[in-house]
Amino acid sequence: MSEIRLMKGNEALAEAAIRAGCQAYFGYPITPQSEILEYLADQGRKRGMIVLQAESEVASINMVYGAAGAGARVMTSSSSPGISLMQEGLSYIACAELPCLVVNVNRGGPGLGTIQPSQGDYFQATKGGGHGDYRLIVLAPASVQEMADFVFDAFDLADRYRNPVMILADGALGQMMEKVEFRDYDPKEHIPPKPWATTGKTKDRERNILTSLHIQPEKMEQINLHLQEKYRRITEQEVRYEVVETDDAEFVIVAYGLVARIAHRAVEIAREQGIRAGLLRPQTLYPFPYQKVRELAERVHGILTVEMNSGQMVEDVRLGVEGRCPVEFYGRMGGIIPSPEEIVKALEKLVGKDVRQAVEA
Amino acid sequence: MSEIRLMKGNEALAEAAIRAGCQAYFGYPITPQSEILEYLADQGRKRGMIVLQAESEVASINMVYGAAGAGARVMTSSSSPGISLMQEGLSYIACAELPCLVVNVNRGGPGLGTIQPSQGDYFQATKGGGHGDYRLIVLAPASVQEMADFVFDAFDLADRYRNPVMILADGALGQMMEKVEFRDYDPKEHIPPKPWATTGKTKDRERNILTSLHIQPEKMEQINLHLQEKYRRITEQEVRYEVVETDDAEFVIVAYGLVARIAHRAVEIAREQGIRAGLLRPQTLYPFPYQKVRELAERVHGILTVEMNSGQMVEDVRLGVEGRCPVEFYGRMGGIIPSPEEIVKALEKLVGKDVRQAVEA
Amino acid sequence: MAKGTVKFNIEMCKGCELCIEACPQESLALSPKLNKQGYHYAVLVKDNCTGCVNCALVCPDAVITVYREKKKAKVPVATITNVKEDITVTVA
Amino acid sequence: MAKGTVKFNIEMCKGCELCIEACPQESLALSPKLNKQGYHYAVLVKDNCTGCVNCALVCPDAVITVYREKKKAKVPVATITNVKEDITVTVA
Amino acid sequence: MTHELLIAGFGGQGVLSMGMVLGYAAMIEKKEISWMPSYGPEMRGGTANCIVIVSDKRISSPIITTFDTVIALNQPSLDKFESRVKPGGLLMYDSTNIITPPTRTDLEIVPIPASEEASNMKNMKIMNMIVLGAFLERREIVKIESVVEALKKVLPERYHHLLPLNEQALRRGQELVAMHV
Amino acid sequence: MTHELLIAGFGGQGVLSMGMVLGYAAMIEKKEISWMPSYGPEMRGGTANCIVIVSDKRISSPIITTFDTVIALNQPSLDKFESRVKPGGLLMYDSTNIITPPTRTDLEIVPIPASEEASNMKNMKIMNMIVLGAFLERREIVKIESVVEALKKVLPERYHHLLPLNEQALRRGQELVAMHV
Amino acid sequence: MATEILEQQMSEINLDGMECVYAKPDTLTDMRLHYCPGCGHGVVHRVLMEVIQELGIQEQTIGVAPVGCSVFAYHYMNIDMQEAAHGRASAVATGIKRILPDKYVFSYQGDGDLAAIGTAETIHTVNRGENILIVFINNAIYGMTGGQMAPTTLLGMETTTTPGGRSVEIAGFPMKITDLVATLPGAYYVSRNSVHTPNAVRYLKKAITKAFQYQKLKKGTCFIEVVSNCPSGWKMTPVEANKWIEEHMFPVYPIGELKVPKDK
Amino acid sequence: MATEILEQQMSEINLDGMECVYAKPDTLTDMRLHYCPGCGHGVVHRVLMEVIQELGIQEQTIGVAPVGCSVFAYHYMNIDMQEAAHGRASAVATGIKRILPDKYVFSYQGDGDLAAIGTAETIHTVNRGENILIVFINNAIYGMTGGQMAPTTLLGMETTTTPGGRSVEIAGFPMKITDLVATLPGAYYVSRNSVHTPNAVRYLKKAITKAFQYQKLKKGTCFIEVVSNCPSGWKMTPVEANKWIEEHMFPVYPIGELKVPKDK
Ligand SMILES: Cc1ncc(C[n+]2csc(CCOP(=O)(O)OP(=O)(O)O)c2C)c(N)n1
Ligand SMILES: Cc1ncc(C[n+]2csc(CCOP(=O)(O)OP(=O)(O)O)c2C)c(N)n1
Ligand code: SF4
Ligand code: SF4
Ligand code: SF4
Ligand code: SF4
Repeated sequence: MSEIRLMKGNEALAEAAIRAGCQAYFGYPITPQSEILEYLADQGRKRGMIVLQAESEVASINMVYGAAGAGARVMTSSSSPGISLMQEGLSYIACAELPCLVVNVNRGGPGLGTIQPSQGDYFQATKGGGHGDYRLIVLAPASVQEMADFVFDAFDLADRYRNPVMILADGALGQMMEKVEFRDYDPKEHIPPKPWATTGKTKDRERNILTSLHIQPEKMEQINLHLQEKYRRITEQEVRYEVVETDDAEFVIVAYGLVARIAHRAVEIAREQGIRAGLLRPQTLYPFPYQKVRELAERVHGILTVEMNSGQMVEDVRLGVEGRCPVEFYGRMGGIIPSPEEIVKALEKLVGKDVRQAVEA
Repeated sequence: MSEIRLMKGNEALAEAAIRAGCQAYFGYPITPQSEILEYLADQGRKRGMIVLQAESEVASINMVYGAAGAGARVMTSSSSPGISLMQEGLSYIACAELPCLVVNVNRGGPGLGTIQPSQGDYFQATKGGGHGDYRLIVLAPASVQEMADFVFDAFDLADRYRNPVMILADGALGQMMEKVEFRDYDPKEHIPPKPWATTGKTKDRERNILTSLHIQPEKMEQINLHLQEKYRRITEQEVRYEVVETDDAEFVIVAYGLVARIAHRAVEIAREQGIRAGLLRPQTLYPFPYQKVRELAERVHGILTVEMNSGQMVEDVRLGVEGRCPVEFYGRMGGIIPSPEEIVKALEKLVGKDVRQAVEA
Repeated sequence: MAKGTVKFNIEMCKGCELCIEACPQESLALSPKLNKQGYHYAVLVKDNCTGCVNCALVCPDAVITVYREKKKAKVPVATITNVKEDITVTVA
Repeated sequence: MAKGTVKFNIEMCKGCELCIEACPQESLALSPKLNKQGYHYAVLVKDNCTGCVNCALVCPDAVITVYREKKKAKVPVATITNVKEDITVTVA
Repeated sequence: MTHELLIAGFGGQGVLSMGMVLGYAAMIEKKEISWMPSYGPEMRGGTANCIVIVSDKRISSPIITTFDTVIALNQPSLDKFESRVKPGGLLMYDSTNIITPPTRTDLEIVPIPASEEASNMKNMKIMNMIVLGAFLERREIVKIESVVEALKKVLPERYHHLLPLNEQALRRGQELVAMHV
Repeated sequence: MTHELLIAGFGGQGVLSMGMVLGYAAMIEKKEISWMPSYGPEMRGGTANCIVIVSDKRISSPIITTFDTVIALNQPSLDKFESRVKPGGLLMYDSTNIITPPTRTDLEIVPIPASEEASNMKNMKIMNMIVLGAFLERREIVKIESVVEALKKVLPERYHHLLPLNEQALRRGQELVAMHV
Repeated sequence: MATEILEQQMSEINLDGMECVYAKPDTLTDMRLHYCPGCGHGVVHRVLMEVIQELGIQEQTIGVAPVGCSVFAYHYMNIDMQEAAHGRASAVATGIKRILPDKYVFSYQGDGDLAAIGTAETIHTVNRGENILIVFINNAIYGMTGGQMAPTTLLGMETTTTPGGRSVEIAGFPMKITDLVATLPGAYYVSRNSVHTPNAVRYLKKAITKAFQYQKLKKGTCFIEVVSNCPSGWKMTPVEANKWIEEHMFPVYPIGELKVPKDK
Repeated sequence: MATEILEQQMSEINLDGMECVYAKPDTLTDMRLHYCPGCGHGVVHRVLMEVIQELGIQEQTIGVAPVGCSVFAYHYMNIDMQEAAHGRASAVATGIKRILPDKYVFSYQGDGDLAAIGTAETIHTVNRGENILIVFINNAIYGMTGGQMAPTTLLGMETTTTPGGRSVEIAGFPMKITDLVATLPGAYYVSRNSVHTPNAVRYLKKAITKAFQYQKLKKGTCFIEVVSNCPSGWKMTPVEANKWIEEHMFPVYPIGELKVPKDK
C-alpha cells in the first residue's frame, strides 16, 4: 500500500512518526517546524497518539523524559533556539539512558537570528550542547524521503542503544514538498521490551529507578565509563554515509543535508569542466565517518567541506584527515543557501592551490 | 594596600568582581559555586553592587542581557546544569554583542551527576553549547589567585570585544582556599564608554536597538560575517598559555585548570625518572593555542592530553597537531581528580610506544 | 454638530475597514482603487464628518489625521483628560 | 489509661528530640550513650507509656514501633480512620 | 528539461495551492518536483510566494534566486520579483490587480486580466486556475489533463463538484493568452 | 616538607575552622597552603571534613586520598577515614566521643579526651583548639605562636576577648598528648 | 462615481479655520507596520507612543520587545529598545530597571510569550514588584508562528494545534494570568483593556498613562492586559474579529481594573 | 542511673498481651535517611508511604523525585521512581501520567524546585488539570545548597543570600504559590498541612489519602503543601524549628484546605 505522496518535509517526518508507532509527542511551536506539531495534533490524535502542546521547550523535553521513562516511544521537535533550551534536559536523558527522538529543524542563528535554513547547530548536536560527557546519535536527512525514512531508523537506534537520537534537518527540508514513499513498518516487530521502565513496581522485581544523580565520584565515573563504552559501540556499528563518484576522484567535497544535494550538482558541473570531483555525504553526524574521511584523504589531492555555517563539521573532517591532504572550507550563513556555482568556484580555488603546489614542488 | 589573604576560589572570584567594578550580579544557587552569590549578597551589596537572586538560570542570563544592554558591567555564575539552561540566552547575548562575564564552576555530568570537580563542559564552553555560530572567550584559571586575576581580564576582554566571556573553573578551584592577592585596579580607567547602550534616546542620537533578529538572510549573514571577523581578531590577539620545561622536552602534557597543576607535578616526577617531559597549559580555551601546539608537535615525540572528562580538549590538540606526532589522552570522570602518579604512568605508556616505534624502525 | 474632516495617508492604509465601522456618520468607505501595496484604501465619501476622531483611534496603521473647526480652546479628544475619572468601561 | 510501650531502632535515631517533645507522658529521654552514628538516641525512661503513638508520628526517621494492651478490636491509631471528618486543624 | 518557477501574490489568491497543483501534475507525469513556500513573518503583510521546480533530473536546491518564469498576482510581488526573471524568461501577471506594469524589455511579458475574468465567472477562487492555464499555454511543462487529474487529488472530496469549474478556468486561461499574442 | 592532613567530625565541632586556623598560621610562616572542605549533601548527615596541605613547595592537587595525619572527632569519621592514613602516619581522635577505637597497628594512634576536657573548661567551642594543640605537639608543622596570631585574623573583633581562652585550649591540648606517651 | 469625486476634493481639501485634533505621534516612526490588516498590535503601539509623547518621557523610556508578531516593535517605537528572548522580556526589563532605576521601563509581550514560556519570569517579576510596566497583548493565539493554541485560547476555539477546538482533557483551561498577577503583592496596578472600539482605545490610553505615572512612585509592577485580535489566526475580517472579541473573549476576560492602588 | 536500667529492660521488654499499633511501613525501605536530625522530609516520606501501603497501590504508583534535599527520595520509597531535573518534576510527572493514565503518579518537590525554577511547569501542569498529586514541601529555604533564600522565605528572615533578612526592595514578597494554584480551574483538591505535631501528621495523612482517592476520578490536579522545617538552614534545633513554624510560618502560610471538590 505504499503509494507515492507529495509532502512537506515536516509533514513527512510527522507521518513517519505515526507509522513508527510513536506513542506521544510533546512540543512547542517554532518556525520552521511547527507543521510537525500541527500535523500530529490532527493526524496523530486521530490515530491514537498523545500530542501535547507544552508551555515551553524546557517542559517538552522533560515531559519526554517522563514518558520515555514510562516505557513509551516518544519524541519532541523544535528549531535552534528551542533546542538550546532543551540542553539540560538532553543531558539528563542521555545520562538516564532514555530512548527518544529529538528533531531540530535548524534555522539561522545565533540568537533569534532568522527562520531561514542553516546548519549552525552542528557543534551543539554532535559535541553535546549540554553539560558533561554525553552523545546524541545524530542523523542528517537530505531529502523529504529521508525526513521520513530516518524517523524509523532513529526510533530503532534509540531503543537499541537506550540513547536519545537527534534528526538534524534545516528549514528548507522542513518546508519543501517532494515525493515521498513510506516503508512498510510494523512497530510491534521493532519495539523491544523495556523492563527498566517505571510502570509500577510489581512483586516479581525490584523497584525501577531512573536517575542521573550519582553523588559518589567512583559511581559517577562508572556511569560515565558505561556511557563511553556504549558510544564506542555506536561509533563502531552505526556510521552511515553516501559517496558519489569518489573512486577516481582527485578532489572530494564533504557536505551533509540539503547542502550535499547542491554539492552533488557542483560535482556534476565540475566533472563537465574536467575536474575529477567526488562527494562524501555523512548521513550520521555522530558517529562521524572519520575512517572514510581518512581513507579518502590518503588518495585525493584535497578536500572541500561545504556547510551552511562558519565551519563546524570541517573540524571533524580535519580530525579524520590529520594533515594527509589539504582541507578547505566554504560556507554561507544567516539562512543563505549556497548555489552549485559558488561551490564549484570554491572547488576550483582548491584545485588551483593544488596545481601551484605541484609547480612549487 | 595589597595584602595576601587566604580565600576560597569562589570568594576570591566574587571579591575580584567587586573590585573590577561589576555593577550587578544576577544568579541562582547551585553547588559548588553558591559562595559567589552568597559573598556578593553580603559584601557586594554592602559595597553598592546590585545583587539579585533570580528565579532560575534562564531568568539570570536574561537579566544579564538587559543589564548589560543598559550599559552596566554585569555577571552571572552557575555550574554545569545551570549553564546548560543559559545556552539560549548566551546565544542571544553573543549575537547582540553584549559584554558580560559568565562563570561556570564545572561539576561532574551528564545530568544531575555529581557536585565534584569536572572538566566535562569544555565542548559546551568552547564550541558553543547554544545554537548558531558564536563564540565565548573562555578563560581557565588553575589557582585561587587566577580565580581572582582572570575576573579583571574577563571584564576588560568583554568590553574590548563586546563579547560574553566565560571563566571555566571546577568545583575544587571554587571550594579550596589558597593565598590570594588582589591587583590594584581602577574600573574608571578600564570601563569604556558604551554609546550603543539603551539608556534612553537623547535628542542628539538615533535610538539604540539591541537585537539578534535579522529576518533577511542577507542581513543575518552580514551579522555573522561581522562576528566571525571579530572572532578572527580575538584568536589573533588573545591566545594565552603557560609552558613548563618545554624547551628540551621530548614529551609534552597538555592540560588546563586544576589538572595542569597535577600535570606539573607529574612532569617533575617524570623528569626525576629521566623522561624529558614538559607542560603546556592553555589559559584561554577559546581562543585555543593551536599555533603553540603545532610548534611543539614539530619537535616532540608525543603529546599527552589530560582532562577530567572523556576527551574533549584533546580534539583541539589534534587539530593543532594534524598528525605531526602521536597524541594520547588520559582522563578521569565523574568528579575524580587524577593523581600525579596516574599521569606519569600514562606518560610512560606514551614513551613506551615511542620506544617501540624506534625499535620497529 | 461640529464640522470636521479627515486626511488619509493612503499608502499606509491596509483596507481593514475598522475606521469605516467606527465612523458614527458613515462618512468613510474603501476606494475601488488600490494603493501601491495593493490594498483598497479608506477615503472620506461624505462631507458630514464631525471630526470625532473615532476613526483615527481605531486605525492600526496611524493612517488618519483629523481636523475640526476651531472652537473655544479645546484639548485634543485623543488625550485622556476628557475622560471622567469615574467612568467604567461599558461593553457595547 | 491504656498501657503501652515503645521500641526504638536506636541505630536509626538521630537524637532530634521531637518524640520526647511529642510525648504527653514525658516518658522519653535521650540516652547519655551514643549510637554508632554518634548520636545520643531516644529511649523510654518511664513505665507510664500509654501507646498513644504520638512519638512515632513525629519521628522523621521511622525509629519507633508502638505497642498497646489488647482491647476489643481496634484499628491502628496511625491510620486516618479515627480522625473525625469534621475536625479542622487546630494549631496548639 | 528543468523549469524553475516562482508564483507570488496575496495569501488569499491561492498562490501556494496553484504551485501545489502544478507539482502534483508533474508527479503524475513521473517528473521530479520540488515546491518551496515562503514562510515566516514576511507573510504577516499578507503576501506569499512559492518556488516550483519541475525537472526530469534530480533537483538539488529547492531555493533559488533567479527563475525561468515569475507569475505575479499583486503589485508588491511584481515590484519585488521582476528583476529575478532570467533574461528571455517569462513574466506573467494579473493585469486587473497590477496598475504599474513591468518595465524590463528582455522578457516575454504576459499580462492576464485574471481577477476580472474570475469575477466574470462569478468565483474569485478559480482565479489561480485561470493563471495556471495561461501559464501552461505558454510553457507546457505539464499537460492540462494532468492538472485536472491532480486537482482530484488535491481537492477534498467535498469540493469535487467544483472540478468542472476549475477545468473551465484552466481552459479559459489558455484562451486568454492564445488571444493575447 | 609537606604535610597532608584530614580533619573530620560533626559540623558543629569546628572541624572546618580548625583547618582554617592552621592554614592561616602556615600562611603567616610563609608556607604554601591549601584547604579543601567536603561539600554537598553528604553534609546533610551532619558530618564535615577538610583536607589541609601545608608545604614549602607549590601544592598540586588540594584533593588527595591518603593522609599523613587524620584527626577524627566522631565515630563515623573514624570508621570512614582510619583506612586512609598512610602507614606510619598519625591518627588522632576524640576519645570522649568515640567508643570503638581504631584497630590498625601500623599507625601512631593518639586518643584525646578533648570533649571531656572542653566541658571541664566550660566551653565546648574550644574543643577543636585543644585538638589542634595536641596535633601540633606531635607534628610541629607550625608554631603555636603562629596559631595564636592566626586566631586574631580569623576571629571577628567581637570575639577577641576569647583569644586567651583559645590559647589556653591550645596549651592544654599540648599537655594532654605530652602526658599520654 | 461619488468616491471618485470626493477623492479629488481630498487633495485640495480646504483646512482654513480648522485645527488638527488628532495626528500620529512623532514617537511612532514613519515605517509601515508589518502587521496584518486590522491587527490590534498597531493600535496598542500607537497608544503607547502617544502616552510617552504626551508625558514627554521619550528620552527616559526603554522598551523591551518580545518574540511574537510584535518582535519588530522596535522598528516602530522611536525609543531605545531591547529585543528579548521568547518569554524573557520581563527578566530583561528587570535587568534594565535595576541598572536604571529612574528611567521608565516597559515590556510588551504576547500571550504565548508572557503566559506560556514566560510564566515563571512573569510571576516572579511581578512578585518582586519590579517597578516596570508590562503590556500584555492577549489575542488568544500564537500569531507569529501561524495560529497555534495559546494558553489563553478559549475552550472550543479552533487553532492549528487544536483542530476541532480546544478541549480541557488535552490542553487544559484558558489561562487567566492577569487574575493570577493581580493576586501578587508586588502588583501595584493591574488592568484589562481592549482596542476594539474608539472608547476602548481611550480607556487603554488612560490606563497606560496612569501606569507610567505610577512607575515614578516605585511601588510595584503595573500590568495591563489588552484583549486584542488576530484576524489572520482567527480567520476573520478585522471587523468580524472585533465583534468576536466582545461576544467570546470578554465573557472569559472581562474588561476593567483588577487592582488599583489602595494608597490614593 | 535510671535510663541505664530501663535500657536493659528494653531488650527483654515483655510484649505479652500487647498488640502493635504502629510500625514503619514496608513501602519505606530500611535505608537510613540522609536528612539532618529532625528534618520534616522524613516524616512526609513516611506518611506518603503509609498511605500507599494502606491503599494497597504500591504496584500502581510512580513517584517523581525533585532536585533538592529530597533528591534521594527514591532511596527510601520502595516504588518505581524517576528523578527529575530541578523544577521539572511536574512536567516529568505529566509525561508519565499521559502514558500511564490509570496509574497513580505523584511528584515531591521543595519550594525552590516548585516555586522558583519550576514555576511555569507547576502553574501549567495544574492549569492543564493533570491527574496527579503534587506534594510541595515548603521549608522557606534552599536546604540542599546550603540555606539560600527561597521564594517562600519570610520577610526579615536570615538566609545565606539575605544577610540581615529578606527585604521586599531586593527580593520581593514571600510567594504563596499554593494560593495561586488554588485559583486555577485545573486544581481539584488543594490543601496546606504540616508535620510539626502528632495531630498535624494525622491530618496530612488524611489529606494525602484523599488525594490518591481523588486521582482515580481523573478530575484534576491534587496539590498538597506541607509547611515544614529546615533545622540546619534555619540554624535551630528541631524542637525550636517546629515551634518557629507555628509562630512565624503559619501567619503567612495558614494551615487548612484551600480547595475541596464541589461535586461531593
Ligand atoms: C524559544 C523559542 N520558542 C519558540 C519560538 C517560536 N515563537 C515565536 S513567536 C511565538 C509565539 C507568538 O505568540 P504570542 O506570544 O501570543 O504573540 P503573537 O504573535 O500572537 O502576537 C513562538 C512560539 C521562539 N522564537 N523561541
Ligand atoms: C538547574 C539547576 N539549578 C540549580 C541547582 C542547585 N540546586 C539543587 S537543589 C536546589 C534548591 C533546593 O531547595 P528546595 O527546592 O527548597 O528543596 P530543599 O533542599 O529545601 O528540600 C538548588 C538551587 C540544580 N541542581 N540545578
Ligand atoms: S482603519 Fe486605518 S488601515 Fe484600516 S481601513 Fe481605516 S485607514 Fe485604512
Ligand atoms: S524523633 Fe525519632 S529520630 Fe528523633 S529522637 Fe525521637 S526516635 Fe530519634
Ligand atoms: S498574525 Fe495575528 S497577531 Fe500577528 S500581525 Fe497578523 S493579525 Fe496581528
Ligand atoms: S538541609 Fe534542611 S531540608 Fe535539607 S535535610 Fe537538612 S534539615 Fe532537611
